[in-house]
Amino acid sequence: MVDYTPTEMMTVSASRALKNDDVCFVGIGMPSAACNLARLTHAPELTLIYESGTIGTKPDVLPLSIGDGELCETAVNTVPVPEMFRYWLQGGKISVGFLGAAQLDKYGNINTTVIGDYDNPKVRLPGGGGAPEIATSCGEVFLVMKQTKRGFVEKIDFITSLGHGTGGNDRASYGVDTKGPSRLITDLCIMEPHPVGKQFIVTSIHPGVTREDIIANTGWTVEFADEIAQTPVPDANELQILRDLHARTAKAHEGQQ
Amino acid sequence: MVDYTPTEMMTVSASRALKNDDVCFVGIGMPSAACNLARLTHAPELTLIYESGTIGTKPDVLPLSIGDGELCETAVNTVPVPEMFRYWLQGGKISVGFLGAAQLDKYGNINTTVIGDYDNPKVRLPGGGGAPEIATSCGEVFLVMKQTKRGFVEKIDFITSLGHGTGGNDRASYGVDTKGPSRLITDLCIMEPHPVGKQFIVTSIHPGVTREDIIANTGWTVEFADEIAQTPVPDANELQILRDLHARTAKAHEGQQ
Amino acid sequence: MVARFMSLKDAVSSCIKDGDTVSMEGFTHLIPHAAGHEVIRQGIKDLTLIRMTPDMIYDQLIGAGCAKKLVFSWGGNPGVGSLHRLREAIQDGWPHKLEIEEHSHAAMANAYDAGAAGLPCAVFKGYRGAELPRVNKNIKFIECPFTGERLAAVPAIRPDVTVVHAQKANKKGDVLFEGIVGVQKEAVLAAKKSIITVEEIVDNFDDVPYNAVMLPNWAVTAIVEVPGGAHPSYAQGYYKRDNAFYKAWDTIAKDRDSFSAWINEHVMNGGPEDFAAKRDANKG
Amino acid sequence: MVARFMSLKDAVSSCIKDGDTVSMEGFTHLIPHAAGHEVIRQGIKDLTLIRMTPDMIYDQLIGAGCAKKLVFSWGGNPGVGSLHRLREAIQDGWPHKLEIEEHSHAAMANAYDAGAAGLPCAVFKGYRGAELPRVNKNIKFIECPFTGERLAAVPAIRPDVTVVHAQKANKKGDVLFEGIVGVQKEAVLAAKKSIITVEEIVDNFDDVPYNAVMLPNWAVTAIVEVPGGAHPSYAQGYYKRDNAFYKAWDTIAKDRDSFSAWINEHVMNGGPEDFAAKRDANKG
Repeated sequence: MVDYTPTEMMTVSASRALKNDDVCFVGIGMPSAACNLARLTHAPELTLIYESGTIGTKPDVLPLSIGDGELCETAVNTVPVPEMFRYWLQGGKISVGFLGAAQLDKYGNINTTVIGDYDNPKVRLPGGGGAPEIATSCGEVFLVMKQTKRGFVEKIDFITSLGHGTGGNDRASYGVDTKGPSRLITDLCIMEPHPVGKQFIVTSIHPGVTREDIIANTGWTVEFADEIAQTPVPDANELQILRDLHARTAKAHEGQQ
Repeated sequence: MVDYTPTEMMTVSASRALKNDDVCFVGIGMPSAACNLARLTHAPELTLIYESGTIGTKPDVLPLSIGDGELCETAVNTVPVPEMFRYWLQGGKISVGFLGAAQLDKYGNINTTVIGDYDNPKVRLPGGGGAPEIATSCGEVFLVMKQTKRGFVEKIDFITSLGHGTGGNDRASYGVDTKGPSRLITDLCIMEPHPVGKQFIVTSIHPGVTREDIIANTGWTVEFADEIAQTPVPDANELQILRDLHARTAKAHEGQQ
Repeated sequence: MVARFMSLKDAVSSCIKDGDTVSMEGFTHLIPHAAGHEVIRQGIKDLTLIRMTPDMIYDQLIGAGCAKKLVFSWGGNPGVGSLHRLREAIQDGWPHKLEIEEHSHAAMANAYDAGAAGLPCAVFKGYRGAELPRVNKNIKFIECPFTGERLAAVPAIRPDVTVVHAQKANKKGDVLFEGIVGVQKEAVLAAKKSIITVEEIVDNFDDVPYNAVMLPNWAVTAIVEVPGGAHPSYAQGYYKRDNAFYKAWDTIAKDRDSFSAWINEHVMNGGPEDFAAKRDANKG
Repeated sequence: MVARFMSLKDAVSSCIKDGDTVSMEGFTHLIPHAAGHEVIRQGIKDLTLIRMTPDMIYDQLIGAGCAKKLVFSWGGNPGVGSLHRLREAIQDGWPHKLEIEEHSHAAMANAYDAGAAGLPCAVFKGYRGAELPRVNKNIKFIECPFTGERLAAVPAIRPDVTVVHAQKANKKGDVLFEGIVGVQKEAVLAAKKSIITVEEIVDNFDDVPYNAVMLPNWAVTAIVEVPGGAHPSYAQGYYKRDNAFYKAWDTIAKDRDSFSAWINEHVMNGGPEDFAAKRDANKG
């Protein structure tokens, strides 16, 4: 068996959630690595869309920003940003939105705005960017995020982007008819929303991780499914491709002056 | 002195209304001939825009439709039709709209929709096309039309496009802050709106035309300005260029099968 | 679902059914004439036809009895005159009564844009002082919540099927439009299904500029190669508009019998393969 | 009025004055860094800065004390982390308090679109279940007059001045954008005045495709040739994004003194001519 890090486990698990015929709106950072890994392994026809307007991009290295030149050079087409948000995202053309978060609650509501009070923040975060509408306009949303008590909280400080709201049918009460967060992939486990209550429940645990590890790193009361799978470990091919991707990326981003 | 037809007189007079730095939204037919004549004579930098999305076009022959290939091939840029109507026309970027009409009243309100009742029309005309918004979004509107009692009527059967409404400040009451019809060029004369009442008054009469001719061909009570100019006749150069343009056009449109 | 390459017959029969709302767009350029003929040949009925500039092909569909309703903003033969079949359908109810919903170009361009953008309606500065709002209940007015300005609103256009013609598809099924692109991209994105006829299918789009007007294969339903399929409209880079035929149409369509004879000879007894010769004849 | 070719110094001093609302756009690509530096050098104050993705150049303008207010939707150093000058201005009021108006990308993209389109507001399916409407009074909701659907509305963006960078102008002053074109065209069309810095001025655009992303000369106020003027952002076809410098900025900007020293050396004692060397260094 190959050695891997928890982050690699998370990235590989996240990549496996994507299907070959998905059209995926890619958030920067962890989502970008997972989406490109999927494209380079089991989902070669996966369509990746970045909010900079690049449609069907196939970057050889991970972009540092959402608008690096590689994204455009390898895309099927590059459109203006208003068109991206109007025709493609709001127009309902995207099957999956892949997002990260600074703070998350058990209903998959996302905070990337502020820690503390909005008007007198303890930490001012970058803000919502594309996420508020990615979260509501994509067919479903996958979340990927390292699991910590600070990040996985009972109540987020600011609802930047809607998940399942207060649970149950609350999401629909905003006139939103998309599925919302359907999977949360962390470095410890995979969670999926309860079919009725919509709170996240642990459905798969990564090898070597205990239930206590998950509880210790979660700010809400963790629920476990009746039957819990063990997440399949990354295979050698996935790890090799992921590591090569990161190596190419590091080289490309340091190589300039 | 060179011989010319009343239509040539009208086209040349209309062309002279355009300035070199105008950006002109061109209606098909008579306006197109006048606008291209202006471009080929005194206003070489005149920007012509057709609703098909062609910006800054310089066709060598008059287009039969508003979307002939020459318009695109000779344009600075060709944009999608929604962009044309949204960013360029509604966005207030066009200084002059050049329109024709089937029926016109003395306030420059235009009918190109129906003769008779809308639901049981005597004659169904093509409809408004771009005109309703050209009439309100362009800085000012020039009208060009052969003068007849059937066309120049006291009350038009349908207000396809707003002129000065019921006169005075009526146009502004619709939230419209553009100038509206500022000149009406016919085969007999030139009319301009009264500064206060906004009804058209004859300000220039073409050579060889009498006041009686104008009155006989107008369905409303004609008003004449205190001082009336005689419209300068087409010069030899204008006529030559206009005739060459028509000859090239006829050849191009018949040459295909 | 990725676009499928099909015959024109299969594309039309699998995508369009009686009673559908269909948009065949093309702003003078790239009008899908071959596809329109196929709809007539298949005898599809009760269509609600949408188009900014219904011209010859809609005149043919209406005269052939395919249409129940027309949504439009300018119905004429550009530079020539009236559409006699459209006019007779409205004025005399031949071959049967035609319901109309009439807009301005700005309204329809905005309504296609709104349809592509997934909005229920388009909001724009339109119809100010114009009379169409009196006769079209699908024109309403709202107030800007910030300035109080009165703005026109029309429902978004969401066709069941959009049919357009483009210059090229590549082997993956991505589609390229060049020149006067009209509202074609919006019309496809606004529709549930789409049929794209193209002049040719090429291996790849490696030489296509970054910001070309395109549709990726997963945004399109069916692709059909029909060389010359826009004739007597044109395809920039392939053949010119057959202006002489647009003029000739005025005579053909003026009379019911000559119209029916033309449809019989050129449509009912014709096929998409006839268009290639027309393309060659208009290359110059 | 047709665009005028000017020096960067004259373009900034003639177009931008204290208290103006200014948009310097660029979605990672084509960010007008040279022009931003000129604004700092001229000591222009009390600006309301608008931008979807304020990054390094707005961090510099804010840290240098040019800004009174920021309208934005994502304020970070992409892939690197926080903008320290922006963060300190918000959290600690240094060099002075910064007012913020915060939106989502979709809201701002729609607001630029509405500004270009001459509308008072943008209407879109946005902010559903999100909390920004609680803290931003410029987010309201209206109802679709046909379906009753609740839609978000934000005021159109109408800057006094928009500043963008493009690849090329021709000698007539028409401007060409290629690659990731962001909201630049909309931002220029929405503004009262515009400054466009370009990589080069070419004789003509004869080889430019029909449907390129362009601005005709009469839609632009001032054009300035500044080779490398987007560095450390990039110009597709000319030089790459200097990702290493974006990472280095994190260290430079973290500390007030090192920030001020950098501004002094590279901005106050620099000029637009310095950018050509940076372009050459990032060609690879």
